[in-house]
Amino acid sequence: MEFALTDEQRMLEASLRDLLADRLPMERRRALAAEGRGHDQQLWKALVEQGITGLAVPERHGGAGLHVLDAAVAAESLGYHAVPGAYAASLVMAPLALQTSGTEAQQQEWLPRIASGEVRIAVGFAGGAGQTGAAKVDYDGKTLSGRVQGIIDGGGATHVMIYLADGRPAIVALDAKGVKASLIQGLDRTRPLLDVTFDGAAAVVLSAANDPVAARTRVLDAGRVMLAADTLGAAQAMLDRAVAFAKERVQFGRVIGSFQGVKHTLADLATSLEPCRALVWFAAHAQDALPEEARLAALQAKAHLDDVCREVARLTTEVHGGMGFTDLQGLHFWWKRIDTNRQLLGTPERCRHEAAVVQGWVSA
Amino acid sequence: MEFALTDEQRMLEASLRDLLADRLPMERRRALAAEGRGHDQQLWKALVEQGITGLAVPERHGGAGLHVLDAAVAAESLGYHAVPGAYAASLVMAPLALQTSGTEAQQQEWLPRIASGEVRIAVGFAGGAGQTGAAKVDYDGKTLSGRVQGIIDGGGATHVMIYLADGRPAIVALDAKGVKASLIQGLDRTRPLLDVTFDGAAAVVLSAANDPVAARTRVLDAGRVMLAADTLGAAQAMLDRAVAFAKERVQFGRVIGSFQGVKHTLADLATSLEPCRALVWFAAHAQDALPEEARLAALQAKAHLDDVCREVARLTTEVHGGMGFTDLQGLHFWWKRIDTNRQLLGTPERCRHEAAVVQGWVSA
Amino acid sequence: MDLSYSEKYRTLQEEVRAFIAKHGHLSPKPGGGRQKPSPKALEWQGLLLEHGYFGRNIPKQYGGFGLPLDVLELAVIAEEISKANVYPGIMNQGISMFVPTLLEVGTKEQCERWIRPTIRGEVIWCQGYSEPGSGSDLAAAKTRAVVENGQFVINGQKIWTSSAHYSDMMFLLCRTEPDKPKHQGLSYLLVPMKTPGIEVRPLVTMTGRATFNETFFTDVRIPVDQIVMGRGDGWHVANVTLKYERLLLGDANKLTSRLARVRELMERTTLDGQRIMDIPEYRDRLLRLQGEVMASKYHGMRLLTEQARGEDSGLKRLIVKYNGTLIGYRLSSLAVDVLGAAGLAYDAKDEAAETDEATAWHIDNMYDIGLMIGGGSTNIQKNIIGERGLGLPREPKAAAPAGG
Amino acid sequence: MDLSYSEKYRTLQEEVRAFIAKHGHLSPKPGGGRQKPSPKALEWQGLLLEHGYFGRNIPKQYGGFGLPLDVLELAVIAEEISKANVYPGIMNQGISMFVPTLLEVGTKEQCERWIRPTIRGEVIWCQGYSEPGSGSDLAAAKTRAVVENGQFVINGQKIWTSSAHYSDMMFLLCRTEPDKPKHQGLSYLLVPMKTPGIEVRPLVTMTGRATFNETFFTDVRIPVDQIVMGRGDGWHVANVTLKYERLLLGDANKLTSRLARVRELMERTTLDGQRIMDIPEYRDRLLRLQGEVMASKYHGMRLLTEQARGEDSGLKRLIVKYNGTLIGYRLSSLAVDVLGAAGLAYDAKDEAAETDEATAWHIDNMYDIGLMIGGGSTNIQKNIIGERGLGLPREPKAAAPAGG
Repeated sequence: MEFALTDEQRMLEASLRDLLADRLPMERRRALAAEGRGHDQQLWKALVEQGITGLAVPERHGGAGLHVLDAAVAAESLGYHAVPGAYAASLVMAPLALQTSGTEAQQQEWLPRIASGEVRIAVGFAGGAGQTGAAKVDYDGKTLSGRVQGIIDGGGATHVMIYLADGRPAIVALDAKGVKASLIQGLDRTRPLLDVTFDGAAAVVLSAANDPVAARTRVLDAGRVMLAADTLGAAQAMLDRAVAFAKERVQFGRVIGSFQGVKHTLADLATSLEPCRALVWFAAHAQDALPEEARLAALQAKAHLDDVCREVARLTTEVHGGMGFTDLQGLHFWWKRIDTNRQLLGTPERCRHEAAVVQGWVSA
Repeated sequence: MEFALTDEQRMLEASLRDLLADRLPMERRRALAAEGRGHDQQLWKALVEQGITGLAVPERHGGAGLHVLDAAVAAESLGYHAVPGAYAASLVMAPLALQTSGTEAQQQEWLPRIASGEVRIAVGFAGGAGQTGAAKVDYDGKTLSGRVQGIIDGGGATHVMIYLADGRPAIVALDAKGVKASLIQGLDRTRPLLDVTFDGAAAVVLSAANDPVAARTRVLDAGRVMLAADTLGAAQAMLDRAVAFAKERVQFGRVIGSFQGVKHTLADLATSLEPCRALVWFAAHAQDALPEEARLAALQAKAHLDDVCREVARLTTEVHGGMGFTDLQGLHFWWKRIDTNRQLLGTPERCRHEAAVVQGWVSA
Repeated sequence: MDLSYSEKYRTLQEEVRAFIAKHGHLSPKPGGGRQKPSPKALEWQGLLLEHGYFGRNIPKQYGGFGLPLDVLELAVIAEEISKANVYPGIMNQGISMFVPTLLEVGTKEQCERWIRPTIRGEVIWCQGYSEPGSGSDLAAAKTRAVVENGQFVINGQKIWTSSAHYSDMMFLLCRTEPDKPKHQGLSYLLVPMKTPGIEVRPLVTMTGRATFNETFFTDVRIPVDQIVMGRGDGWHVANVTLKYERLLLGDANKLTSRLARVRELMERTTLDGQRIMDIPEYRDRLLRLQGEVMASKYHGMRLLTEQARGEDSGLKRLIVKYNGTLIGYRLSSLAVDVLGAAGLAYDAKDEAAETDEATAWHIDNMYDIGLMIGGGSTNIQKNIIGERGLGLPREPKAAAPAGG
Repeated sequence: MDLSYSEKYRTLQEEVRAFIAKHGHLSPKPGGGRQKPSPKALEWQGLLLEHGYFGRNIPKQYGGFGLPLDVLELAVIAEEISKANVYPGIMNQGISMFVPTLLEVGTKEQCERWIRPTIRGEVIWCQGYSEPGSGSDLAAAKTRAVVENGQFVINGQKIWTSSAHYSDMMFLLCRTEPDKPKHQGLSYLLVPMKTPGIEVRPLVTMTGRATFNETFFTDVRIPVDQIVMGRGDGWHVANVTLKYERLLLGDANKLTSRLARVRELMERTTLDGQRIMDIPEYRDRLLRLQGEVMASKYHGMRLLTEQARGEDSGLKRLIVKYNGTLIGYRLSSLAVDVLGAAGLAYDAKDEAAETDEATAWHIDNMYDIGLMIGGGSTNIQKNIIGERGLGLPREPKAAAPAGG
């Protein structure tokens, strides 16, 4: 019984955090957010070198062949540093989709290019993922028509993968004919979403899954765990900053962290946030190792993290006083990241309802 | 525009509180709770003299002919003093039921005896009130058979009024043949509920209402407002005591109310509790004066008060430390009263759902 | 309990309606945030003042309408203006905070000089209280003014000066008596913003917009008589001003209309083909908030009645802002969740910020965080509620010296 | 991450199962609250000790099993005992707090004298810490002991002595050096409860049951060597004891099984003919709590792993009790609401308290309030989390003298 990260996972985390602390000071993050492209070639190259792009790609396709838990460890670090750019969809969901729904030839074609960082696939859903917005495409056997909003990892995407209503994913190149893609300048300017209208766009459909809906569910749940892990990292960053601020800031002749008003607020947040890490770890582990618990854990992790971390985001901002509300501290990058993750792949309300269905507490 | 109590209402409140402060010291309340009969003839006599039994009875039947708001003002005071004995059902719901569903002769028969304090009618529902437990009776045109739990104001009751499934209330004497009534020793030993099994018991049915279901709803809503007002009084009593305690109790060389941990808790409770009073007043006023707003206001008042005051009950007990957990302080009488009110005539979950239906937000 | 208006107020109601029917077309569009009043707004302001729908209780000699305070009249006027969706008049810190401060502690000369142009919108004021090092601890202000040749010479920095970039004047809290104890060393000066040595830099907030500023003072010179009350009285004057800030009611009308907007949003937004209002987990959140909003609304009516009677509402008044801000935040959070993924599009920079529904809700949601922080943090508000409202003792004085 | 047990633990698992298969019929019924162990319980306790399923890590010379600490072994044993629903052994303040305290700071003679009978259930201890005037401020204890003729003479009053009415001994924190500063004037004495001058009065709680007591001391005389460590060391010893109290994990298993019980209750209870599980507003509350319980459960597994490795869990450990108590309260509150009006029947006095479902849930719900208060109030727990867990500075010392 070892409920803990392995040494390898700790090393992955440490090296990733070192890299990000070095390459992504606040000014750089702010500049990238101002650009709003959600992609930085220099940072991307560094992440490729770190092996992030190949984490979820099998070794035989040029990746590291790691598990969802490894990917979650990386996601938490990316959230902790509010990293601009693609991850959950392009580097976890898309490779998993190829493995669960692609033929060997399709995997051979796409996975090595994902691992090398050459191809970045944004992922969207034509319904069923618990998101608002346009979500309808028709596939005529060759081409795709329709519109999907809220496509994740739009920044720097070369392709888009859309899950059809029947559970099969279709891949379309963003520079293909019949594709009109808008990078949405959103609340979180470090990770823009895509809004794509298809008008007879050539698509590659992955049809190798025996049960395409179940395969889609696996990808959705893996995505939920990644968002939960990212939110965890972001909330932890905010809490760490608030604690540090409370130890330095003096008001009324005292360090503000010595006031129970501030101290108890931070204690409450730490009390609700710390157990979240174990929930995220378990949910990630379950995706690979405990199929019977995987669904419930992913849904509850997404729902619980979204709710706990929204409170962390609000109250850590409040602890910073006026400075928390300015752009100067940059706290808002994390605030917006947490809020954005919440709206993707199902809000807490939606995830909890699905958790009830999964457990047979209520019929769908 | 006067959103305030009238001078008469203030006087009613003041004299009632004076009386109760005088007649109901903690030892007396404790003794009555130990007896568990939910009725004290001496206290009842004093309340009759004060005119409480006739508040909701029209003047022509020997009462004061006052409105639901007056009754709510009295309910708040009774809750503030955690008064053992009948009120919401016997002195507000039953007289209202007689007025809305009884013939002139029936009113003439019953109302004066309610006003004089001679008759005390406990009220229960054969379904539709949002309560758990047995709630089914058959009426064969003359007699009642079946069982109803959770009948309110069981203490000292002479009769019981059961609302049939069709919305008509039926009155049965508790000493009649075919009636097996158990006074339930409950969480709140000052106001026991009744559990009654009927086996061909003679019943008087009130059939004069054009729309019996609507008439029942009015009675139910008036009952909800009374419970909300009672809960408000009880929570206010707990908060007042916690504030007083926090000003006196010394720990770590300081009055505990000077610690932000305690001060902010009490400030939070006051902030959520104080606006509740206006909501209760409005809901009570609406029952008579604003029929279009009456339903929503009653349901929201019940739900909101139940939720806010449960937190007040928990945290004011905590502020008292260990003493709050003992019987010595007697705080628990209010705690139990608030929890009991919550379970009667619909919990917050049930009331809010009905509020959604009433507003057409969702179909029943 | 009587929720109808008496004859007197119904007459006023009719008057206001007639005024709006006749002049309403001259009104600028309501809303639009903080900016220098347009010529159209100034003209409309003149009309309001002339009819007593603005400055109704300010003495005539200072440009007001000179009637005694009657909060129900004010409520009737506000209600009609809100219903007709016309511009309620210019609202800024000069009008809501500085003018009542002058009326309470200013000299007759100061009142004569400043009130009329301020309420007419011709002179715009900004507030110079907070400093980077003293957000909630205002009395720790470090910006200094020393007297040289019959002038105050000011050096230092203020933050959160919301309208500084287009203001004509600032009321400034600064340290003039450095040798005196913390609270006795401050003065309340009136500073023309065009004075050489003042630099205003925009302060971008988390919304991405620059609605606030930092203001820097380098050897800024003003005459020594540009002061309210005397030297060392600054803390007293500032507290008079803050009292009026806290008296600004958390607006229950705003919560009611916000609730209605969320409800409407839930009725027309769909999630996987289902109306969000039909999803019980969302609906329950709305219903919980409806309970809160109703309680706040009726509480506001209760306060209005007490105010009309000249009663001191004490605790009841102190809780309003804190309570209202939190409910407002929870409402905007629900709206943000209802909008969901499709509502994440956000562009606060251009016109869209005013017209795009999603952006507007997100701005509101973040601004609500700012409101919890601004005007005394939540912790300070809870202290005030606990101490002034419930009579709990203050925190014992810290041994360490003041400052910081 | 590997959630399976290795060979060593699977072997132990098999052993425990075999033990239960063979001896399980001798076990008393688990639960039953605080009472003096029955002969059956004492016999079972002996069996557990003999097999090392109790006192596993206590030295053999003191009556234990003498194995080095391995928390996974303890977890395996606890798990099997819980699954089989047999009695886990006697648990009281003597065993969980006093024994580890003696092992850490007691003399060899004290260990030899007290540990064996204590863990065998033959000597029952109660804790004499809290006083009516000092609930959370334990160091302010006023109960005094003065030395006269080679004896301590004790006068004063203790409260919350949970098992005092059937205890043999008390570990007592009292003031022996009144001239020394607050924290240095205390001693930790061992007092036989049969000593003349001790009066135990039951303390009825809000549940209506007398599970606690007040204990009064009037000229109670004990030998001066009945002391752990020296005079004036009482605060240190008491803190060792409190450390072990805080180490008692908020039991995540308890939350998991409580969640399951509420779920089952919701599936069979109806409201106006509808299954409560089918009413979304209730179901959503259960789902929210499920998220909390899952996080707590996996957090507990993480802690167990760290403990097995001998790592210092710091903050992660400090939050467990506060977090678990609040979730437990919310679960019992939901159960109370599901039971609703029909569940208001309550009789805590007789046997029904153990067997009646509604009464049991109400007692749990009230007891959860007591748990939040007991063992250091919520405020103190938050201070500890903030100060020891997050490194925030302590409250500045009050100017006023200690005491109270």
